[in-house]
Amino acid sequence: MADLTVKIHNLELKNPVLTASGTFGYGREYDDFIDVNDLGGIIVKATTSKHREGNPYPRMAETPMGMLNAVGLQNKGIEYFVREIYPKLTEYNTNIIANVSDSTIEGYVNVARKMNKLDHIAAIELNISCPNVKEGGMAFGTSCPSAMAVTRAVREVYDKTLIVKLSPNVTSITDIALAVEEAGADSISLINTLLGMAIDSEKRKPVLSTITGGLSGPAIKPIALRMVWQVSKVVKVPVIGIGGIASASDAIEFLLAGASAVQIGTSNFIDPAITIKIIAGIEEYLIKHRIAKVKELTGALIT
Amino acid sequence: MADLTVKIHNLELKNPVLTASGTFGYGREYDDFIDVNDLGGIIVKATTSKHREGNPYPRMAETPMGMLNAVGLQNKGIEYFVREIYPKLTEYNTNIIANVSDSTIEGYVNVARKMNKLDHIAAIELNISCPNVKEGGMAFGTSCPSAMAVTRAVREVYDKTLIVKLSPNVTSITDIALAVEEAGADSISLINTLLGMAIDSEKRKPVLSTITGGLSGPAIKPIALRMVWQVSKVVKVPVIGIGGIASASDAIEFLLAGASAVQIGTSNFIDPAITIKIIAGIEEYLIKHRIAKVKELTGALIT
Amino acid sequence: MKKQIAKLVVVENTPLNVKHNLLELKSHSPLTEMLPGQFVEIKVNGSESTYLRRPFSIHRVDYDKNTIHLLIKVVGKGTKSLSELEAGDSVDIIFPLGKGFSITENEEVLLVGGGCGVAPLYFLAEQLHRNGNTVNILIGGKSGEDILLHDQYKAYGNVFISTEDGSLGEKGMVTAHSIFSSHAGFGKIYCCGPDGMMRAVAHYAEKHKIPCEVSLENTMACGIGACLCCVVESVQGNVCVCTEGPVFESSTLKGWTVENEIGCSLD
Amino acid sequence: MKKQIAKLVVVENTPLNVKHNLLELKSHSPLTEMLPGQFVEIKVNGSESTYLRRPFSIHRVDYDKNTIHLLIKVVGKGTKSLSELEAGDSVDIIFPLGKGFSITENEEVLLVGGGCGVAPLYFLAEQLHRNGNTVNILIGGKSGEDILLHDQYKAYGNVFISTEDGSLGEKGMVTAHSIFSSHAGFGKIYCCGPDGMMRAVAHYAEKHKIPCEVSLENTMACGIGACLCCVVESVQGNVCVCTEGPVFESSTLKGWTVENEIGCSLD
Ligand SMILES: Cc1cc2nc3c(=O)[nH]c(=O)nc-3n(C[C@H](O)[C@H](O)[C@H](O)COP(=O)(O)OP(=O)(O)OC[C@H]3O[C@@H](n4cnc5c(N)ncnc54)[C@H](O)[C@@H]3O)c2cc1C
Ligand SMILES: Cc1cc2nc3c(=O)[nH]c(=O)nc-3n(C[C@H](O)[C@H](O)[C@H](O)COP(=O)(O)OP(=O)(O)OC[C@H]3O[C@@H](n4cnc5c(N)ncnc54)[C@H](O)[C@@H]3O)c2cc1C
Ligand SMILES: Cc1cc2nc3c(=O)[nH]c(=O)nc-3n(C[C@H](O)[C@H](O)[C@H](O)COP(=O)(O)O)c2cc1C
Ligand SMILES: Cc1cc2nc3c(=O)[nH]c(=O)nc-3n(C[C@H](O)[C@H](O)[C@H](O)COP(=O)(O)O)c2cc1C
Ligand code: FES
Ligand code: FES
Repeated sequence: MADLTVKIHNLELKNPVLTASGTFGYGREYDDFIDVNDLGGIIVKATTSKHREGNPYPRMAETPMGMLNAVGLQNKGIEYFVREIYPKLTEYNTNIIANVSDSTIEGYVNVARKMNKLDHIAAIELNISCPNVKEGGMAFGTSCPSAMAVTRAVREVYDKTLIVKLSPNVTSITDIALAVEEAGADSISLINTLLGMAIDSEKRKPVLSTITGGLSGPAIKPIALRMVWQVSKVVKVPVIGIGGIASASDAIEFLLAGASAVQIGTSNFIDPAITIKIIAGIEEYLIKHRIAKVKELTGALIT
Repeated sequence: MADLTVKIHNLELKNPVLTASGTFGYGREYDDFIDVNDLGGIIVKATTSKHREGNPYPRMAETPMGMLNAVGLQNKGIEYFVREIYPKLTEYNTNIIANVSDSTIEGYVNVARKMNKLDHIAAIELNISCPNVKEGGMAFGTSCPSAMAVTRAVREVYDKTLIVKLSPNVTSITDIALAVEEAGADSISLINTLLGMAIDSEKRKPVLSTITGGLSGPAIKPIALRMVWQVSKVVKVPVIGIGGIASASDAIEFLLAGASAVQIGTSNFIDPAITIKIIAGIEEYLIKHRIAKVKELTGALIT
Repeated sequence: MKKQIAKLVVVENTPLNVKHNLLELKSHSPLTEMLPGQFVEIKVNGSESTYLRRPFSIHRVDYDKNTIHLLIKVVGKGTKSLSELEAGDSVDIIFPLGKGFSITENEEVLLVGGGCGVAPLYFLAEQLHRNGNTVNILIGGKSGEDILLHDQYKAYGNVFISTEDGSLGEKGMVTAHSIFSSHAGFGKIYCCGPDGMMRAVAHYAEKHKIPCEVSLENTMACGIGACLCCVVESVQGNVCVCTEGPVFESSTLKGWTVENEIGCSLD
Repeated sequence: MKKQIAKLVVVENTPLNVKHNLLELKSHSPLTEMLPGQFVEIKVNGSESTYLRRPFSIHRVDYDKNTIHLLIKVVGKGTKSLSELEAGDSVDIIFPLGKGFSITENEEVLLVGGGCGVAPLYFLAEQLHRNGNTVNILIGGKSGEDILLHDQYKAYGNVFISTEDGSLGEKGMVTAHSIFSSHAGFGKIYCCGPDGMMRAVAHYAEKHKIPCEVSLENTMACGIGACLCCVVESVQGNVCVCTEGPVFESSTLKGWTVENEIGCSLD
């Protein structure tokens, strides 16, 4: 048996497979299909300071080997999270990571401060990359000063592992990565969705109520892989790879490119049991290639 | 019969369907499949100041509904172009547009100056967005000052229609678009390829000799469509849409988003007769929707 | 009712007309209990342009044969591909999903289906009949050939038909059918079809103080409540059609209980 | 030879062994003239992960029946999908592509094929035989079951076989076969197979001053010279395998005429 454990700063994962925020609900949506405890961890749907209704319907468009979403951070806010959702999450026996979003630095700080008090929240992932909200969101993740400002502010109130999730909609992903690392990120996850658009040519209208939305799925994998490779070469903190992962082979590509762990997003919609298959596939690969520890794959690309 | 003609600055196109540079050779590669003269125009393979061997093999990787290429501007240089290729191009009875690339401003200017003297070259497309060369290329297209500098320099020596082709690998595509418009572009075409990467997990090696390459094909369509929509809202010059177009419906989506014409790239590899089918499909659409002129579709998105 | 991912085998794929197919899928293990109004999510194989699963209502369940029937209307690439399945092919399917219709007892009920909206009504009529209700089934369509399998409902209730061109049953929109004026005392109305039709029926129900359940069709990415893409505005804010629905009491949907503007009104 | 896009119909798909299939495709219109060594590009339908066309050598052309035969080795999703085609299915294909082998006359020639590299050799042997050559065909593989259809070549020449495990023909690498030491006076060598094997054969040919043609397999996006993805370094710089090849005189390829380092040498 191969050793699948990895470490993201203080976080010990039983295997490198996490689920991406917004694609795995709060875990229980998948209880019928898999044992969620078998995962390295789950990153739950974004939590904001206040209750948010999200964007109007339609929020989804299918694209070639991908999809656009414009959910817009629908959630009941941090108070409700602490009161109603958190107690259920504590029943899981794996790492629970909260995805923290907002429109203002104060908002982020408010959510992070409250998450800091929750024992069973092992880490937070700062979402400075949501393309589906009018204010804040992606705007924080597309300039170095604002990415640093929000990371610093949250760092001051958050003691545990702080992951910062980057937006791919930038000229230089390495600049942003270095900025948030300097500002105190313990780990960097990437990528969030790429800003895209879909049009219904017969109706002559945008498909999404918000006109543009976030592109995810296998279509974006080559871009995500490139960014993970670029970022992991320049930062010292562990990198978590996200974007279009649909198989063990995809996951291994991200590890080779420099990621210490991966997140599975849209693929959960196609196959709700995909995460477990990917974990099994990684183990098979390690055995086949006689590699003792999955850690050895990180950055092991031969160039 | 619907009116398919469009105008890009001084350029009269019999229909809005052009072929994307680097995917259509010099036209003759497609002579067996279609009558190239039926196209609105063809944009030929990039020409640089000097002969270039391009990048080593392998230069291609298939990705989900797309491909990565790392050709790296292989061409025999402007002198050879003028002497050997241009005479053959003059035999076509449609618009021939040259794609001008290089690593230095002097190089671009040299090519543009020589193209300016060729009667049958109706326009040039300035490629400041090639991700596959070490120097220059995309670097020019990812910052406003450098995009302006190269556009201005070429504008001084080039009298006919000057199209500038943008890179999607930027934080704000509208900033770059406005910069090149101010610097004298008569039209803006977008998008070139997105920087991506592919890894062979079994060999633990990058698939491409250059590690990263340019992503094209249907996978990138949502991103291209979004950028065309954003840019056409802010610039006054006509916009040419490129990126993953594989059907008449795709082409119409780009027109609705604000493009005056479109370029078909990677789809030519899947179906060498796709361009003609797209032209026929656009005409059918116009008739079905009782639209007299294709021009009326440009920017006609109902939002 | 635990959701499951399963490979079912096509027993039969019967073309009903040029646009509709009836697909019978067999499970090797005994089928779990399902409710009328619940749906399945199918992975369409073999098409590069159908990335996401496609949702379909459960048309009929045959617990003896261990089969599920789906009624499929060809509208795009995914449904085209499904309509070409052959006996013996296997289908990757997630089921049962969503909340079904609530089955009342010993009442006179009206079921209204328009177009492909009839899909869940067979299963529903069967269950209502079994629970002692007097079942009236009104089916509408553009033309006679759009009225699918109407004979099969006769075992469970009275069938009424309306077509816009009058080629079968009463002529006119389904919402103009005489049953709405001739009958009055329905204990419950169930409705499934185009948005405008459902709103008109819901409005009729509201006016006559009859409880009314409608089955919605939103675009879905996951079908299991994970993506929040399929929301509808309820009186309590945005809720997911795939988990809180697809069946809703029409009175809980925002904007459904006021006079609708679609011009499809019943009075 | 004008290139064309056509829909051909599968006449027969014969599994040769667990990894190889022989596909016979029929054209409705008379087939254009083709040369041994030329190839086709097939659009693989029905798989979301096969976006680009797949190139295959022309194994055999039957001008009487208007069919093309392809020999397909299953290595990934595209070839898997092709191996599952059934009689009656139609295939979207572009052909004929590239430059074929040059057909010498009235000489003694050697054809060397390794693995699936035998694909173009049948067509080649047939044409060489027709042009009055004495044809020797050497086929190599890992084991007896990898040696495909060797009987069919007997009509056109002498067949020699080598397998690494000795289960058929001589034991050893194909490049170690005794024909290389026993025969000397080949007028020409044609070779198609793994890179290492072709280089070794090319080196042998160079030493013995025998003209040698090899058929290369690069990854291709377009197959018609438009994308410049399929280059190989020739003595004149990068050239496209899909238009300047896939068949090259080994002496025109850069790095092919020096002792190769792959350890597959013949002497
Ligand atoms: C709960 C539910 C039950 C349904 N039951 C049935 C049924 O029993 N029989 C039947 O024929 N159809 C039913 N539909 C509609 C069916 O899901 C769509 O017609 C189908 O997804 C279209 O796929 P396509 O690839 O053919 O079309 P495309 O137009 O190619 O689909 C493109 C995208 O739009 C989505 N989409 C398109 N139309 C619809 C629609 N009307 N509803 C939801 N998503 C859509 C697709 O899922 C896909 O993501 C149901 C939908 C829902 C939500
Ligand atoms: C001129 C030429 C002639 C060929 N003739 C034959 C033949 O007669 N019989 C046969 O079985 N195979 C032949 N091949 C190889 C065949 O094209 C590949 O095996 C096939 O494309 C693999 O596709 P896949 O989807 O099964 O594999 P995947 O691994 O899924 O393919 C992924 C990508 O890599 C490319 N690729 C993978 N392997 C090769 C390869 N060896 N050569 C070129 N591209 C590759 C594919 O085209 C695709 O873009 C030939 C290749 C060339 C270039
Ligand atoms: C429907 C949907 C909702 C999402 N919501 C969030 C979110 O709330 N917070 C966040 O950081 N990312 C969110 N994402 C982005 C994903 O976590 C992930 O970064 C992205 O989808 C790319 O990965 P994938 O291609 O594997 O899906 C969402 C993605 C989808 C498809
Ligand atoms: C093989 C290949 C070569 C290309 N070469 C060039 C080039 O020389 N100059 C250029 O401006 N763009 C080049 N491009 C980019 C295309 O012109 C086009 O912008 C891009 O492929 C997106 O369009 P598509 O998705 O329709 O292919 C090339 C693209 C491909 C796939
Ligand atoms: S479709 Fe994903 S939540 Fe309903
Ligand atoms: S495959 Fe495109 S040039 Fe050869």
